[in-house]
Order: sequence, then C-alpha cells, then structure tokens
Amino acid sequence: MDMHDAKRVEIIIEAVMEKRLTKLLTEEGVTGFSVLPVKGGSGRSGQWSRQGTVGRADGMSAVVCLVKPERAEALLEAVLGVLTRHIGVVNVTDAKVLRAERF
Amino acid sequence: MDMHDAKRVEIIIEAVMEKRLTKLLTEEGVTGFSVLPVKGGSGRSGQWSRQGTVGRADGMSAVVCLVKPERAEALLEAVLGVLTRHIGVVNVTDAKVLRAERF
Amino acid sequence: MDMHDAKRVEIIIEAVMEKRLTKLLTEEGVTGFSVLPVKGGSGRSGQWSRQGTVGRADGMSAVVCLVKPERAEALLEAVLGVLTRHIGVVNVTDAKVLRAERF
Amino acid sequence: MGSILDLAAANLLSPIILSFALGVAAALARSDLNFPEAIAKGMSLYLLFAIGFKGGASVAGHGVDALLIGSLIAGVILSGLIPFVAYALLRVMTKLSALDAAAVAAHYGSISIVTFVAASSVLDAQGIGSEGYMVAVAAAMEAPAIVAALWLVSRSSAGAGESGGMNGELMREIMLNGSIVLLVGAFLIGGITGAEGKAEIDAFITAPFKGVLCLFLLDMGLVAGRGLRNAKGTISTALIGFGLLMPLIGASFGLATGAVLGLSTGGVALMMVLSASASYIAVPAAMRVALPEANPAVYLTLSLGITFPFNLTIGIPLYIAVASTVIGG
Amino acid sequence: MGSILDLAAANLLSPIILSFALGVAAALARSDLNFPEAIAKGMSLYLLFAIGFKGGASVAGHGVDALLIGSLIAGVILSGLIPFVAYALLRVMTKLSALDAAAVAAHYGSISIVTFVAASSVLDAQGIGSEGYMVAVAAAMEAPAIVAALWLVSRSSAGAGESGGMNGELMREIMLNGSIVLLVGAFLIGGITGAEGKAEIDAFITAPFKGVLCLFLLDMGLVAGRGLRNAKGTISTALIGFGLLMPLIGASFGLATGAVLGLSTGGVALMMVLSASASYIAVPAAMRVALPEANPAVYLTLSLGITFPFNLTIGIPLYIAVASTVIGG
Amino acid sequence: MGSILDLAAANLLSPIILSFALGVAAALARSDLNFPEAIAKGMSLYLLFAIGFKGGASVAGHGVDALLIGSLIAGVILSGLIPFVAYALLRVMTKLSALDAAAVAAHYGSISIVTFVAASSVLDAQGIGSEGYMVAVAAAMEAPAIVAALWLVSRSSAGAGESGGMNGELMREIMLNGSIVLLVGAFLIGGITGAEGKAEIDAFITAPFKGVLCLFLLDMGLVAGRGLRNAKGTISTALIGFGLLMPLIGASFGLATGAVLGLSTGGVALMMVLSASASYIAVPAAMRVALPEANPAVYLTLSLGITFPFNLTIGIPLYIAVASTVIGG
Ligand SMILES: Nc1ncnc2c1ncn2[C@@H]1O[C@H](COP(=O)(O)O)[C@@H](O)[C@H]1O
Ligand SMILES: Nc1ncnc2c1ncn2[C@@H]1O[C@H](COP(=O)(O)O)[C@@H](O)[C@H]1O
Ligand SMILES: Nc1ncnc2c1ncn2[C@@H]1O[C@H](COP(=O)(O)O)[C@@H](O)[C@H]1O
Ligand code: NA
Ligand code: NA
Ligand code: NA
Repeated sequence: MDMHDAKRVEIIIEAVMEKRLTKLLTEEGVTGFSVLPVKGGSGRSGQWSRQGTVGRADGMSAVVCLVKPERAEALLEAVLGVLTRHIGVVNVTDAKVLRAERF
Repeated sequence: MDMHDAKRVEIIIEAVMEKRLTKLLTEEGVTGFSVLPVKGGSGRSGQWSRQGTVGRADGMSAVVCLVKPERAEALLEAVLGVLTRHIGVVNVTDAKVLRAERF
Repeated sequence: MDMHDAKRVEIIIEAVMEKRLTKLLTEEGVTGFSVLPVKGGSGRSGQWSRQGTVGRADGMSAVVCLVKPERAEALLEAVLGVLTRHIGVVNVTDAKVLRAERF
Repeated sequence: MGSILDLAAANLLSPIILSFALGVAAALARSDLNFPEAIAKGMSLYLLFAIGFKGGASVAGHGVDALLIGSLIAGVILSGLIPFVAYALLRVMTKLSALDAAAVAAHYGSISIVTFVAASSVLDAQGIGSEGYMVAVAAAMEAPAIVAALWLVSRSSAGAGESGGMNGELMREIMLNGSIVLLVGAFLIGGITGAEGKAEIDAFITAPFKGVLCLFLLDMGLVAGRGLRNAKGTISTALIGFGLLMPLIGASFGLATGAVLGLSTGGVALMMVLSASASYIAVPAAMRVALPEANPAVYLTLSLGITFPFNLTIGIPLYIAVASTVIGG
Repeated sequence: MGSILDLAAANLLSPIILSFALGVAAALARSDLNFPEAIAKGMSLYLLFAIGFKGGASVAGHGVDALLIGSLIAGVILSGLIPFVAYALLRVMTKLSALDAAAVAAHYGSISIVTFVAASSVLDAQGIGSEGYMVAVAAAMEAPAIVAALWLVSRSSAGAGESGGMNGELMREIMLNGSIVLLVGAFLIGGITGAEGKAEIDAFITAPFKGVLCLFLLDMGLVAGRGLRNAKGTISTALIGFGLLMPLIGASFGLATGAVLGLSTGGVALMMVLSASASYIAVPAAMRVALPEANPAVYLTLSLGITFPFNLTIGIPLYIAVASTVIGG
Repeated sequence: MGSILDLAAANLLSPIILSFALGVAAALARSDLNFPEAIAKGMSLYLLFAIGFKGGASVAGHGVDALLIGSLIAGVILSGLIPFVAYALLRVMTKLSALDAAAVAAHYGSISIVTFVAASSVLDAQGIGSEGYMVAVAAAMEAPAIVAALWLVSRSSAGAGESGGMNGELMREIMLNGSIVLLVGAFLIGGITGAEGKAEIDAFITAPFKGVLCLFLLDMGLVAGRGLRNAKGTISTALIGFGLLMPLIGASFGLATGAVLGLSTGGVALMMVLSASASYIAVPAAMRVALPEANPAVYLTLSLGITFPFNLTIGIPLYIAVASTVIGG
C-alpha cells in the first residue's frame, strides 16, 4: 500500500466564522477540506447545544483538512489570523494518506 | 508556530449515555469538548442507522476532547466508569494544539 | 490504563458510495465502524454543501474505522477497490484504544 | 365475527395501514426511501402535541369527573402489572434470559402512543366517542412498567451485581422524558384553553392530522422493515408467538379494567389498545441505560416489528369490535 | 401567440415562479438564506406522496382504461429514446466528451418530478383536467434513460474499460430509488383507497400543497443559484443553447406521443412536460455511481440551472398552450 | 387599567403563551424534550414566509401610500437611535463594560420577528387591523441598530484596536441575512401577486399559522429555559431590571413615532412592539463576528430569556391597550 505523510488539521470554529475560514483556506491554496457538523460542546465560554436553535450565533463546525506536512505551517498561520479573537480550537495529528496525488 | 502537545480523545458512545459522559467530564475538570453527530455504524451488536428514527435507544455520538497529555489518564479512567457496561469505543491520538492556554 | 495499539482509518467518501463501502468493510471482516455526516467541503472537483439539497449526488460521508494495526493494510486495499474511480480521501493515524477485546 | 373481519378488512385498506405497509415493503426490498431523522422527530412532536391538546380540550368541554382519577390510577396499575404477566409468559414460552425477558416485559407494560393515535383516528372515523383524558392515561402508563421490570431484574439477579440499576437520575429521566412532557403539557394547555383555544389552532392540529399520521406510519414501516431485515435470526418462532399473543392478553386486562371503571365504548377500546400496545421509544431508551446487557434487537424487533403491526392491522379493529359488543354502542 | 405570451406572463407572476426567482436571486446575492437538508427532503417526500396519492385516487375515480398501459409503455420508450437524440445533439452542438454527453443525455430522457408537479398545479388553476395515471408514467420514465445512456457509453468507449458500468446492484438501486417507490406506492394507495381515502387526508395533501410547493421552489432556487455561481466557466454558450433547445425537442416528442395515444389536453401537456424536463435527483446519483468520471457540474448545472427554470417559466405555459391548440380544450 | 389586566390575563391563557411556558418549564425541569435544529429552522422559515407574504398581499389590497415610505424611514431611525438610549441606560444602571453594553444595545435597537408575529396574531384575534407594510418596517429595523452599536464601540474604545470592526463583508452579511431576505422577498411576492396569489396559498400560510406559532414558541421556550439554566450567575438583578424596563422605553418611542406618523391603532401597536422587542437571531450572529469579545451569555439571556417573555406575556397586551387608548379603536 502506497501511503504518504500528511498532517490532519482539525479546526473547531464558530459557525459564523466558517465561511471566512474556508474562503481563506481556498485563498491559501489549500486544495481540500471537509466540514463536519458539531451538535454541542463545552469550553471556557460555557456549554452549548444546537438543539432547537434557529440563529447561528451559537454553535461550532469542525473543518478537517489533510495537507502535505510542508504546507501545514503556512495553513496554521492563516487559520490563526481568522481565529485570534474568536473561540475555537485547532489540533494537528500526523497522518498517512492514500492517493497523495490528490493533495 | 507555537504548538503544544496534547491528546485527542475520541469517545464514540451511546446517545443515551452522552449526557452522563459530558456531566462526568465536567466534573473531572475537563475544560473543553465537542460532540459530533454519528449517523450510523456497525459493531459487534449489529448495524444501525438514525434514518427516520424517533427514539434515542439506537444511535451513538462522538465526543472529541483535546486534553493536556498528563490529564489523559485520569480522563480515561473516568470515561471507563461510564462506559463499562455499555457499547462504544474510545481512541486516543497524539496531537499538537494551537493556543494551549485554552486547555 | 490498559491501552492497545490501533489504526484510526478515516474515509471521506461520496454519499452514493457509502453503502458499497460499508458492505465491503463488513465482508472484509472489519468488526466496527461509525459513519459521520459531512455537511460541506471543497476539493479538486469544486465546492459543495448539503444545504437545501434533496438528491444524493452531491455530498460525502466520513467513515471512521478503528482496526488492529495488522488489519489496516488489508482494509485499505479493499477501500481502494471501491474508491478508485471516485472522489474522496483516506487518512490513517496511529491511535491507542481502550478495551481492545472489542476490535 | 364476520363483521369483525369486515372491519378488519376495511381497516387494512385504509391509507394509514397501507402507508405503513408501503414502508415495510420498501425497507424489505432495500429501497433507499427514507425520512431524515429530524422530519421523523418533527412529525412525532406534531402528533404528540395535537393528540394531547385535543384530549385536553375535550376534557375541558365535558368536565372532569371522578372517572378521570380512577382511570389514571387504573392505568398506572395496569402498566405496573402487565410486565409480570409478560415476564412469566416469556420465561415459559421462550428461551430468553431473565434479563432479556424483563426488558421485553417492560415494553409491553408501557404503551405505544402511535398505536393509540391510530386507534383514536379509527374511532373518530367510525363516529365512536371516547373520554378525552385517555391521552393522560396513556402518559401515566409510560413509566410504571419500567420500574416493575427493573424490580424483576433486581430480584432475579439477586447478588448478580451490576444489572437492574434504577436510581434517582434515571427515574427523573423517565418521568420527564420528552414525549410524556409534551403529551401532558399539551393536554393541560388544551384543558386550560378549551374549545376556544382549540378553535384557534384547529386548522393545524385537526385538519392535516390524518395525513401526517400516514407519512409517520410510512416512516415507521421503513424503520420496522429495516429492523426486521437486520434482526434475521434474533427472533425465534416462540418469540413471534409471544409478540402476537401478548397484545391479546394485555387487551383483555384493558377490557376488564375499562368495563369495571365504567368507561364508554371508545374509552374501553382505547384502554385495550394501551394495554395491548408495546413501547418503542421511551422504554427502549430506558433499557439502554438501566439494562445495557439486555439485547435491544430482541425488544425493538418484538415491539416495533411484530406487535406494532399486529395491533395496527388486526388489533385495533378487533378491540373496537369487542368493546362495542361488551359495552354496547 | 399573443395569448401564449399573456399566459406566460401570468405564469411568471405566480407565487410559485416568484418564489423560485427569490431563491435564485438570494443565492446569486450570496445571502445566507438556506433550508436545512432535512426540511428540503421532508418537503420533497410530502410532494411525492401527495401527487402520487392524488393521481391514484383520480384513477380509482375514472377507472383504469387501456390508455394507462399504452401511456406507460410510451413513457418507457420516450425515456429510452430521448437520450439518443440528446446525445447526438450534444456531440454536434457542444464540445462535451462522449462520456459527459452521455451523462447529460440520461438526465434529459428521465424526468423532473417538480416540473411535473408545477405543471399539474398550473393545469389545476386553469381548470384543465388530466389523466391521473400520468404520475405513474412519470415514475416509469425515471429509469430507462439511465440504461440508454450507459449503453451509449459502453458502445462509445468500446474497449475503454472501466466506465459505463451497469450491473444488477445499480439496476436495483435505480428501480427502487426512493422517489420512484414513494410515487408509485402513494399512487397505489390512492388507487386502492380511492375517493374515500382521499377525503380522509385531503386537508393534508391538497389544501397546503401549493404553499409547500412555493417553499420547495424557493429552496430549489437557492440550490440552483448556488450551482450557477459555483459553475461559472463550466457551462459554455453552446451548452446553454442545448439546455434551452432540448426541452423543446423533448416536448415535441411528448406532443406527438400524447396525440397518437389520444390523451386529453391536460394529459398531452403533461406528457410534453415530462419529455421536456430533465432529472436532477435520481439520474445524477446514478451517474455518480456508474459514470464517476463524468463531470457533475455540467449535468447538474444544465438540468437544475438552465432547463428547470426554462420549463418552469416559459416551458409549462407554452406546452399547455400548444396542447390546447393541437388537442383542443 | 382593569381591562388591561383582563386582556393580559386572557393573553396569558392563550395557547401560544402556554406553549412557550411549557417549553420554559420543561427546560428548567431538565426534561429531554427538544426540537431538532432543522425543524426549528423550518418553522421559522415558514413563519417568515407567511407573515411576509400576507403583509405584501395586504399592501397590494390597500394600495401603497406615502405612509409606507415614512414608516420605513421612521423604522430605520428608531432602530439607529434606540441603541444609544439602551447603551446610556446600561452604563448607568449596570456594571457592563462598554463593549458588552454596546452589544446588548444593538439587540434592543433591532427587532424580534416572533414577537412581531405573536403581536400580529393577537391583533387579528381582537379584530384590530394594521398596515400590511409593518412587516417591511420590521425588516428595515433589523440592521441599523448594529451599525449604531459598532459606532459606539469604535468611539468608546478609541485607540483600543481590534474591536468594533464593521467592514463591507459584514455589512453585506447583515443586510442580506436570511431572515431579512425571506421577509422582504415574501413581502414583494405577496405584493406582486396580491389577493389572487394569497388565495392560492392561503390554506398553507393562514390556516395552520397559529398552530405552527405554538410549536415554534414551545421550542423557543425550551431554548430560552436552557439559556436561563446555563446563565445562572451571568445576569445581575440590575440587568434583569434593564431587560424589563428597556422594552417599555422602546415602546414609548414606538408609540410617539406611530402617533406622529398617523398609523392606525394596530400599526401603532406593532410599531411599539418592534421598538420594544430585542433581536435574538440576526444581531447575536453579527455580534459574534464583529464583537467576539462581548459575552454572548449576557445578550442572549437578556434578549431571549428576559425581554422576549416579558413582551410576549405582558408587553403585547399592554402595547395594544395603550395604542387603543391613545389612538382610539
Ligand atoms: N479541549 C477541547 N476539546 C474539544 N473541543 C473543544 C475544546 N475546547 C473547546 N472546544 C470547543 O470549542 C468551543 C468553544 O470553546 P471555548 O473557547 O473554550 O469556550 C467549545 O464549546 C467546544 O465545542
Ligand atoms: N472499531 C470501530 N471503529 C469505529 N466505530 C466503532 C468501532 N466499533 C464500534 N464502533 C461504533 O460503536 C458502535 C457499537 O459498537 P459495538 O459495541 O461493537 O456494537 C458501533 O455501531 C459503531 O458505531
Ligand atoms: N485534503 C482534504 N482534506 C479533507 N477533505 C478533503 C480533502 N480533499 C478532498 N476532501 C473531501 O473530498 C471531497 C472530494 O474531493 P476532490 O476529489 O478533491 O474533489 C471534497 O469536497 C472534500 O469534502
Ligand atoms: Na401495553
Ligand atoms: Na425528459
Ligand atoms: Na427593538
């Protein structure tokens, strides 16, 4: 099996900032990402849940981004730019990917 | 980029036990977690899907929890307490996080 | 805490292919997986979102699969079989699991 | 008997039964027809709100009488007793473990609100009235069966340790589970606002009701069919026998109780339906928490795959016919 | 001709068209207005159930005649033939590859049920009756086009290997896809329960129907507008030309077929609508499975972004006007 | 005064208020009753579409007059001015930081569409007419308050740097936010299609309206109750005082404006309602983007947990009574 090194960057970000983040990712030339719904959570700013809510003020999304290791740094710099003043967390794990030609 | 070591703990747990788990996490002083919906799956207890269902008996949630490495052990002990008699899986990966002051 | 080595395989696959993939996983003897919804994303084939859509042509799912390290290779071979002609990405990370008797 | 069969046949060819059948057929044929979870939940909230409200408004119209209290108490007792009968029967008829038998028994003591709704709509169509507070009786019957079953387990597994855990938190969860709260809440709102309140929202809770019920049953058919497909092998012939026999036994209890209480024909029929029906929402969730070792495939398949369709197709017209014969009307 | 323009203008200013236009405008202006996926799915389930049921109930009323079978067969043939015409046209008019051309062609042979629903509601408003079984014809026309397109691919790519895979599993998936099963199932339920069944749930499937259609079209406008915005560059002028011309060609086939069959004015108009419309649910999904290399941006944009709006605004009144002129009424 | 209390009491016992109360009670009791996000969103889309459409259709009926323009302008001015009053009051009455005070102020300048909808339905029930374009005024009042609040922040934090960012992208987002677009769009569609268009979809947008409103308020009660439970400690007595006082101040502004404009009794009442109500959808989202350091628990709890229930229960009947007394009718 032909596997390639990659970084799995997972950004849990406020729903209102999601579009700004993905726009920036695209501008940074990040060639792919997937957005997963988050239905609730808890942090220093308290507990929340999307149940029954209509507004977008509450709530986070999880943006998962597989990138070549050498691109991770630049990506994270950019993410921090959007994130600074906002709540949210970012984690990076070492991963292997199939079909690296797609990244 | 200032990155910090962390553990990414991912707990796939029965929906009916989700509140119990998050309550316990809060009691254990876990400062943050996010709950992602799971729409279906398969395990030793068979296959399931949330499609069209109304009850909570079926179905799992994924609780993602980024913690300082030294806190992982205690967290896992606590999780096991809720989980023992229940179906569900727990995995831990090494991760790096941005903004470690938030954990 | 009794932890065991495992691989966390995450397959982001077209919704139309999800059933074919999980069927194959079952045939390969993969004893467990969970399917998470993905609500949008971007890749070489463009940007997409599930908002307001009815059809299944658009859209991906995330299949998360914890397996014993020695089974990962075979699993990935099988996944590639379903995936070849289709869009989608696969990543593998090293993980530790609790309760390895369940895998 | 001929007329019961006629009624059953007519019932079988109604849009609601055929919608359920369509769902089962589609699932068995592995069609990808499905309802989003949110839509299923939304329809169920609508049905609970509407049936609760209408029940309350009708009580407001007819006034509260001593029967209301009596029926509530009777409902609680039935719900607490039936599990013992079911448990004994299961232990005799089938090879289920004590744990699984208790879990199944809890379902049969409790009730299925959709079966109740379907029966109400058949009564409506036949112009048979019933006590509006039967909806409150339905709510009262949800929980006692769970307590009874957990008691059975704690007794049977004596020093077995872990299983059978009923505690304060679980009790609160069961008593305040969403469907009980919505049903009782809507019942109270209907009772407080009465005919006037009902008039305000009638176009929402009455006119489209049966149509929504059809779509909801279509969805339940899909879920039940999928369950049957997945459960192949889990359900023995003896279990199927239990799933068809138990509702008849439950219904007899309901009949006796309703007759003793002096309920109307419709009320007796609904009491039979409640006693005959098996929970598929509240009890399964409680069992996952309290008796996680019990096999959900067994109780879900029995309740949703065997007893629910039986009641929907044969049970309801049968119970109505029997109630009409015994009580008159 | 003047009256056709009048009709088209009237049609353009109806709530359903304006709702669609609102959706497109909001998406192009990058408003964050959007419908949850579950709500869109729920509305589509409602529309399929309602239109199927009403079709079936109307057949039960008027009785089945030989025309039903004839129309079904004609529908299958139309659906299987139109892809060849579309494919030839695409290869001549545009620079699409054989693969993309075949994928697009499949969409035009198949049908768009919302276009059908919108046309039915315009016919209703104008008091023009139609054969209730046209809804069954719609279902029959969903799949044959897919088979035809896959045959085209397998032929054109000869030894090319991988593409064009039709197999048993895919065939089953296509024939039992959710919308066909729901449409046909509801049609059968309507047919079995007839006027009586329809009366029971009429307040659900008839009264709010047009309003739900408005909201659904608003959502489709949002999705279509977003698609157009994302697809900038994918769609050449030639392709747009095809997207406007092909429905007219399809409609002519439908007109001829309907006239030969001897359908009513409304029936002919609906046959034209079905032939003119392009699938945007069943076929795209099938193409992703069978022809993953074909570019979805092309076929989705053409079908949903060009041909659907064309049919909705100009096509439907035009087809009705032509059918009225040719058949009378 | 007696009659105002009577009205308030009658209002308190209406299905819509009781539904809201049920939701709050269920959340405080920690019941697991809840609505899926998609269903809540779907109901809100329905309400916006229906209220917008009906407003537009009514304008089409009564004709556009000079008052429409005047009312829109007045609405914009009210929305831009009220934040200054709210801000000053907060700085005097409470210990909120300038930032938090500005964020809260933005909410009170803007409007809550559900409060508007509830008030409309009370007016309807009492047979009091109002200008159909008040729905357009509601839309016009959503955004100016945000601009005013951001200006307050940029002034107060002078060189403080980061906070208070209003830019083109945010402005576009606010002006084109989903609820404004849907409300205005439906208003225009109603205006264009008029009585005829309304007749086509009346069974959808009018008949079930109040029932949907009940369920939606039940859900809002659940969310508000959960918010109150989580916010324990965040909200001081002074803040609660503000949350009860500010709507009365806002309502006085609305009263004066409505009277000067020469609106009808119903129109004045609605102007009071709009001025008194606080946003809980559009403004919170804008604040998260523009003033992320402001504490959402403060403004969400005040708006949804204090002011919304106050307006719903006491405010609406009070404003109607005052408008009736002042304007007559
Ligand atoms: N340690 C963590 N692990 C996972 N998710 C987190 C963590 N911390 C915060 N979050 C998520 O981010 C949101 C905001 O976090 P905070 O800024 O701490 O309030 C929380 O509600 C969670 O959804
Ligand atoms: N190896 C695994 N990888 C990912 N998810 C799993 C795994 N095993 C179990 N699960 C999830 O946990 C649920 C219960 O598992 P089980 O206890 O094996 O029946 C399954 O239905 C899956 O959703
Ligand atoms: N690098 C990536 N990281 C995360 N998700 C990805 C990545 N690349 C692709 N995807 C997902 O897979 C879909 C198809 O990708 P593609 O084949 O590149 O068009 C995208 O829309 C994303 O949802
Ligand atoms: Na029972
Ligand atoms: Na066609
Ligand atoms: Na205001």
